[in-house]
Amino acid sequence: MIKKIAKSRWALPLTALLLIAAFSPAFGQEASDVVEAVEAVVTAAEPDEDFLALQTQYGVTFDFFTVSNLWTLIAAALVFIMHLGFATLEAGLTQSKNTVNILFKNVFVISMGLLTYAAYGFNGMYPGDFNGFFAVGSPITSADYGNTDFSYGGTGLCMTGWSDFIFQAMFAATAATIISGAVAERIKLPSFMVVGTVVVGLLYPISGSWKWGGGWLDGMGFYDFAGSSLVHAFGGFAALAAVMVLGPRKGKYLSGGRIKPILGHSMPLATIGVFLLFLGWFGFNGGSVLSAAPEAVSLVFVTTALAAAAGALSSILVSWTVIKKPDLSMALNGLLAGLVGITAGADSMGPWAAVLVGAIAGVIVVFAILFFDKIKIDDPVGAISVHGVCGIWGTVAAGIFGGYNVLTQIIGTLSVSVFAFVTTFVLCVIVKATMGLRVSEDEEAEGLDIGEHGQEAYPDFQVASKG
Amino acid sequence: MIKKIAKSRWALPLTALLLIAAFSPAFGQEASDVVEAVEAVVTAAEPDEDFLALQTQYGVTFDFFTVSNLWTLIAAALVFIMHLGFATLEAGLTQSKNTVNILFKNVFVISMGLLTYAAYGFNGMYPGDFNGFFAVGSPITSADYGNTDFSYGGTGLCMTGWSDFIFQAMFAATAATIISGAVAERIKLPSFMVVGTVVVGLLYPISGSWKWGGGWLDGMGFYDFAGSSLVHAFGGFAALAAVMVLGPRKGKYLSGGRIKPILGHSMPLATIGVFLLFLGWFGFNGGSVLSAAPEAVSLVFVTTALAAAAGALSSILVSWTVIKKPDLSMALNGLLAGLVGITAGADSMGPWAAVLVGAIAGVIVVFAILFFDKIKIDDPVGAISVHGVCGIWGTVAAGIFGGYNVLTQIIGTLSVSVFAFVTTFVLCVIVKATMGLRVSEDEEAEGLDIGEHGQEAYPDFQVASKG
Amino acid sequence: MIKKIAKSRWALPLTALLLIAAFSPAFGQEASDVVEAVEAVVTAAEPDEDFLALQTQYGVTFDFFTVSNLWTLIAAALVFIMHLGFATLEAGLTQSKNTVNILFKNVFVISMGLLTYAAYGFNGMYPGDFNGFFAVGSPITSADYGNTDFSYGGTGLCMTGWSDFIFQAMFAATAATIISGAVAERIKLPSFMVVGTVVVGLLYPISGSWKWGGGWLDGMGFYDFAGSSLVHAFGGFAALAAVMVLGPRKGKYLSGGRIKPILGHSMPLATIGVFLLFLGWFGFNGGSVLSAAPEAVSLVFVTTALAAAAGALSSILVSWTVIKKPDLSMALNGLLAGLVGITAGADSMGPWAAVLVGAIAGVIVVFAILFFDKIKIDDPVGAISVHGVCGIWGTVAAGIFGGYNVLTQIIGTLSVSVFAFVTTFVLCVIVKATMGLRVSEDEEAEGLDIGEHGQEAYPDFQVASKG
Amino acid sequence: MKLVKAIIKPFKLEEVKEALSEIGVEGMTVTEVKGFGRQKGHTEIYRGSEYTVDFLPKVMVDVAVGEDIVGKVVEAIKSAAKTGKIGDGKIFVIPIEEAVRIRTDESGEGAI
Amino acid sequence: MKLVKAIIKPFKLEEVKEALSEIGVEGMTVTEVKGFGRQKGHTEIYRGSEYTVDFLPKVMVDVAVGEDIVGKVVEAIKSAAKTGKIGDGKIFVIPIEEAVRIRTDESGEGAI
Amino acid sequence: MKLVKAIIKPFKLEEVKEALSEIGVEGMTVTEVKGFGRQKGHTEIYRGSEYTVDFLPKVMVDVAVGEDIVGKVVEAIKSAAKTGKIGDGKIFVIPIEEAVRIRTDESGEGAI
Ligand SMILES: Nc1ncnc2c1ncn2[C@@H]1O[C@H](COP(=O)(O)OP(=O)(O)O)[C@@H](O)[C@H]1O
Ligand SMILES: Nc1ncnc2c1ncn2[C@@H]1O[C@H](COP(=O)(O)OP(=O)(O)O)[C@@H](O)[C@H]1O
Ligand SMILES: Nc1ncnc2c1ncn2[C@@H]1O[C@H](COP(=O)(O)OP(=O)(O)O)[C@@H](O)[C@H]1O
Repeated sequence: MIKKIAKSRWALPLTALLLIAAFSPAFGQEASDVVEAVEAVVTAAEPDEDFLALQTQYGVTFDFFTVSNLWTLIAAALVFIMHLGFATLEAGLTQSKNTVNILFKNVFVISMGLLTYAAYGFNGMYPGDFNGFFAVGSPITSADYGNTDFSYGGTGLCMTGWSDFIFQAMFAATAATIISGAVAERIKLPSFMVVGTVVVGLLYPISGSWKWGGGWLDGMGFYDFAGSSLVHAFGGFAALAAVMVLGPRKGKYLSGGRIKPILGHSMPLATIGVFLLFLGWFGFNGGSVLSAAPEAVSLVFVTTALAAAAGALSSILVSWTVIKKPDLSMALNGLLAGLVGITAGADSMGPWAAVLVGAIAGVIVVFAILFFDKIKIDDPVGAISVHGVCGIWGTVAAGIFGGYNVLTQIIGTLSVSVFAFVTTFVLCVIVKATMGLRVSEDEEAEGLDIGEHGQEAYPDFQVASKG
Repeated sequence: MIKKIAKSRWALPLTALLLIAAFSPAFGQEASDVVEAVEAVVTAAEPDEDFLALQTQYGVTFDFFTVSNLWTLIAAALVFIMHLGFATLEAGLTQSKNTVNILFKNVFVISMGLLTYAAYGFNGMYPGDFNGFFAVGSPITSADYGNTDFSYGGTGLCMTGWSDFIFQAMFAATAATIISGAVAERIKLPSFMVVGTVVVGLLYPISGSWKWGGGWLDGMGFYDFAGSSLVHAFGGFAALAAVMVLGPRKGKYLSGGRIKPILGHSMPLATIGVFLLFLGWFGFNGGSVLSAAPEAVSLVFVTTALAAAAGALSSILVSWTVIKKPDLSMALNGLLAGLVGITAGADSMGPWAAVLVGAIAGVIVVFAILFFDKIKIDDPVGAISVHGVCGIWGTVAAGIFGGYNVLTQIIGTLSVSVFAFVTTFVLCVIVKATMGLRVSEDEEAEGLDIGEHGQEAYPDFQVASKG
Repeated sequence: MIKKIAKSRWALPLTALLLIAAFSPAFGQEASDVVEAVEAVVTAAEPDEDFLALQTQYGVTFDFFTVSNLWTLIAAALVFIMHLGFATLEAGLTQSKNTVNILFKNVFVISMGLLTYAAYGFNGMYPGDFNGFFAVGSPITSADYGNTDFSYGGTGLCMTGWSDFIFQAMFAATAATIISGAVAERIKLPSFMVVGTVVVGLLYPISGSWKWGGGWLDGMGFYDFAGSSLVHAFGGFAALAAVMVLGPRKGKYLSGGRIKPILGHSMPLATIGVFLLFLGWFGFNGGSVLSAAPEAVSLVFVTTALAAAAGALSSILVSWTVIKKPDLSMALNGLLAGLVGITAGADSMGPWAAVLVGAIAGVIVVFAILFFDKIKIDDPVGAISVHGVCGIWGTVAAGIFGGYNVLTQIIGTLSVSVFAFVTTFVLCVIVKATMGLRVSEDEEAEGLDIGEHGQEAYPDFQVASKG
Repeated sequence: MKLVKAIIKPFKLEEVKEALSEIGVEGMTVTEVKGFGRQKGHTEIYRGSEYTVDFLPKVMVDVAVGEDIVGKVVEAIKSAAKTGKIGDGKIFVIPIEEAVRIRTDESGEGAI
Repeated sequence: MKLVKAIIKPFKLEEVKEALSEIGVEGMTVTEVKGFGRQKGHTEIYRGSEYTVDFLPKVMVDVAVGEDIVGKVVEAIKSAAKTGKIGDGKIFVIPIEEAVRIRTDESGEGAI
Repeated sequence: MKLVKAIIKPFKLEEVKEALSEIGVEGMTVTEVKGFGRQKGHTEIYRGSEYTVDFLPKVMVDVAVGEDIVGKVVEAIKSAAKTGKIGDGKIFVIPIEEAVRIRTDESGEGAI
């Protein structure tokens, strides 16, 4: 995904790269083709003043700009709905006594995420020219955000600054949402709010700037189309850190390595969540084309959908053979794994490569979930496996099937993951030491809904105690 | 929001106003700027026949027309989903014994709303030239609704008549839906159907025509971009009237001013509703630009999202400090309050003004809900506070931060609110006298699902009696 | 709906037909008009190389192509969400002990549908020139799917091959989903997976090719805009066959013709499903225009919405008078009936004809449901009545109100329905003989969630045994 | 000691609880039950087919009390739960041979 | 009077109710319960980890009857609830010292 | 025979079940109940108005046992269910005059 960097001198080559990638018919492609194509586009792209004039004469902007801008906004709305997807998925996979708390956290995260990103994150992540490692953020202003003559983003970016911002802002909150699921049912509300705010407001924009802001990872040719690393691996490893500091839910891991699963309270809610995430992903990946370029957007829709389908089927197959049962929650995680997996290279490979990438992600996620449970990392919704592990896989897969340097891809995804893990770990340790991270044992047993909110999610229904 | 009025001689100046507003970077703006801008656009907008010809030669319409028309349709679909949002929000915030009834009402309202608006409302609300106060409606016909050469709406309106209609129709049903939530759990089904039909079919188009139809409020310079007054305050005060005639639910207000809250039965349903409303609002506000003009639509997306976020956070803050608990239902209402608040001026202010408007709305709504409970106005979902009170705030805020005459704004919003209140009050009194408005005490105790529908919403689950 | 056939010599005339239909103001139209119009467009559509050149000079494709392609993709996303609609509708109208199974089936169906359609169905359904009755499918390749210069689909098709594929693929899975609801609560999971895969992978593309692939039905002038027959009647009659082989749920039909209804467990889930289906239908019908042509798409939005509304109201009216109660589940089915009914002619009639078509569908569906219950065809969700019966009605209605030869319409819809019924019947008989079709009595009593998946949908809630 | 088992209409629970508190009963255990009796259920409808719901929601209140106040307790429940309409419910008195308070090991009347 | 307490399989409730009606029992109270016994629960699976559900859904039927028909009632329940498979359940007979019909103040056998 | 009726804290159910199994009790019936007692409920809040929840979730365990082991059973439950905190609950012992195993027609102690 190429954002404000479009402003920099890399704009055209990268745009070209993007378009080429979209055309790339099959699994890989020669670097040479790319280079030529870059030339091609660079020369082709000199704007013809006459035509621009002709158009603007109607108070109408360059139509391709208008369409692309509109698509980016619609994509932002689709990414927004992913937050409802996360909210219902997390609520469905946790106990009914903690449902109000989960929902509250999700309402908070999207709201906080939008505001912090406007106040600091956006300009910290897209600073224009900077040292490549860190830039201080600043609030968005109205200056030139509304311009429609490319003066905001350069010819590479067919959208207004407003559209660029809102699309990016919807992404930002995702990081904290991923954590929210993993730490569910035991984290103190105020502590979560602090952690979430720091992660979204300060940390996410830093590693984001390394690539999408035109930082050092971008400089070395690292590729992450829509964020397998920058969004998902980041969120997944931040979640891992938080879970490690927080510890597992009481009663999950029994003596002698026995595991007593803590069941989610509503499979329909979980399924609604996954379908909404699937829907939103069309905006997440499709919108990351950053224009309505037909070939790119349509290819991305196809690879995204096929990878998701392959992920669901392969995880069904694996869980059926390994666990002996067609486990719905595994199928749901497999579908998401496929989506996370394709995100880094959705524009860079053909449909059957996408199927392969998704299918492998679906296999990985099942074993990852079993693995983390074995080492007592308690992740109620599987966020670490789905977003963290498959985020790394997706970034590597983009290298393998998308024709990018695999080593560079590995370096990139690891540096982002490690950054997310370390910083979040330190953050959680500090919060734990100062305000405390975990609710009391009694509150955990009684549920956070009563404890933190004094509310019940389903007051009309008779609840069953686990035998 | 400027609709068919675009046909009238005001078309261009107003379109200009709209575009200018969109550009307006910061809090306010000088009337003088506007005037100049108007000139500018008026002159700029003479269509160049050659270009139009060139385009239409492909059986392809003027592309900007095509994009704008498409956006309006997508926006209509987004507004449609708000009706699911209302349905789940209202169902979630009421008891499970009345859930079938709530859902049924919502299915009825959208269906009835679409048909009555097609049969009467649309042409009553957009009569073209009329006395400015009232026009008799008529059914839509196919005549010229399909034209794509501006012959339907004039150069100011880049869409077909069909698109104009369907977008407006989705708005219309909203009014009745707002009432539906406030009168829930005690109103007779047939009586509600009558009230709802009259409100949507006859009353809403009248006050709507005052502004969007080019009536007297429009003449005096009143501004209501997407309907803080014309849709939300209208619905909210119609709801207030209905609730006053109907009376509170049995057992809510105890002797000695004590209040026994009647809990909603599903917080997940309520939360799903609010997220869907948020999503739909991108179409509600974004589509009200009535074109795909990049700067306007993208600014509206940003102000809408930021105001919603600010509303949620400020209401969380207030409820936490005032009620001592982070109340999820208050956070949800706060988010909606922010959306209602920004609706009148979403295109007329910068992002930080939008944050301020939303934040204030989030504070207002909490106190409004507490206030109405104190004076025994029983509104199960907070519709009166969210849509009524914050609708007024939003209209005034558009004046303060959008550079419109505040006095005019106040006159406008009050006349719409008073009109809605008085007419609905009279209507409900008549219905009460003739067919009765309220179900029997026994039915209210047993629930309207069995009483009105002979159905249960959750037959499989064991219900808990309130201790 | 005209798809790849656009490649064939029929492209322009049919495109014209489509556009004309869209303009058709009132109920019917003369064949003569059509002919003239066809001429008109054919001549008008010679592409002006200069303009194309002018545009592509910016690495920007012909804008109308871009917009149309984008709309097709957004429509595909809307059709995708229909699968969540089906999942929640089916889950809501069945018992909580079978909810995991229903959800699992729906996750499987969409995933399997996308992959089989990519591997075989798409090219089997749109083979280009073929014998008109059957063509062997093949996997999609990247060859020319990404072209944006009309080289993929010809001037008649303003989209890339990717967009064409993904839009079609979302349709395909629908067929199996329709069956899934009708056979719910008693079919063996593996057997369903086999049946569903064969139906979506092999059977659906065959009858689909007869019309949309340019086969024999298309040759004889049969018209089915968005699939009242090819998708809905097909799915409905396949479902009928499956139900007949499978038999009713134990305990539904008692001695002496008495019926003991088996209640759905969640009306909110069912209602969410229907609203999501309504939303998705804007993409299902609107996207079937296969371009962003303003008049066609906007007319389709209007007819679709009004038919749905009319279907809901008429079924409410009928159920209220016939069954004496305003039955929510009937209102929901009525709304869907209206949507299925308008699907074949959504682009070919004016708004009031659409209202009539929808209203009649709403009446038909109520009696159809009562009828099938009387003859002991046990369809938990009413899929056979909604999709099968109303699918036929819609196809005939397209003839009556859309100006197509009614006899041809009848021949077309019956041949598709009979084909679906016979082939699925044989398929189910074979599956029954080989792997068995139905779960054991004990498993049916205990529920398929425990039996097939070893999981519960709502482990936290106390379940009530039916008295 | 006796176990007073009362089956009442759900919306009467609050009043019964208050009536018992007034006469000094400090504890009770409540169970959601379904009742079948003279009060006939209502017919409901689903997708066109009617069916009757025989079992009506009731609440069962179990109160363990000392011999001495059994009469008062029964009285209190009776007057609090009465609507006079069919379906008001029943009160059964069952002997308790031993009672223990888990927290304190107290037993006998002192445990109640 | 006696309180006949039967714990049965849920899907047998309908038959038991009819059997009781036939022998003239006009009322009963039903409670959803979970049973633990010789009939072992099944193992379920969630996200890869297995666990056993020991408690199985059962239904408890409480019927207060006069001395005279206790035997008939037990018989009726027994034959109606029997499947012969493990887990059919139990019937306990408990003494009732007093019974009251709330609506009418009737007491003793007349109250049932 | 006796019916030992124990009202305990929900999260103690598992331990009580194990304690009973250990002393050879092969069956029990569990009911979700709401308890009212010395342990006061908490106040909740909804849309700005406070209210108190008097009834707390408890679990009722019914165990039918032979005379001989009643003491042991009560002991087992007591020690397993005790937290020492208010709200631990009660145990009541009620006489059973007859017991029947539906599946086998066995009756008396053998039925348990
Ligand atoms: N013989 C009985 N044994 C146990 N419970 C009974 C018996 N008869 C009635 N009940 C309970 O009392 C409730 C009310 O009884 P019913 O006959 O309907 O009205 P009433 O108590 O006014 O005569 C029933 O719903 C049932 O729960
Ligand atoms: N000692 C007991 N006390 C109370 N309830 C019991 C007892 N033994 C069994 N039950 C109940 O009876 C049900 C069936 O008993 P179980 O031993 O499983 O089969 P069966 O009755 O065929 O021997 C159990 O699920 C439990 O609810
Ligand atoms: N008199 C009683 N009759 C029936 N159940 C009782 C009685 N007293 C208490 N209980 C049950 O025991 C539970 C615990 O009693 P409580 O007084 O709160 O604490 P403790 O048992 O520690 O004194 C109550 O919630 C209630 O369910």
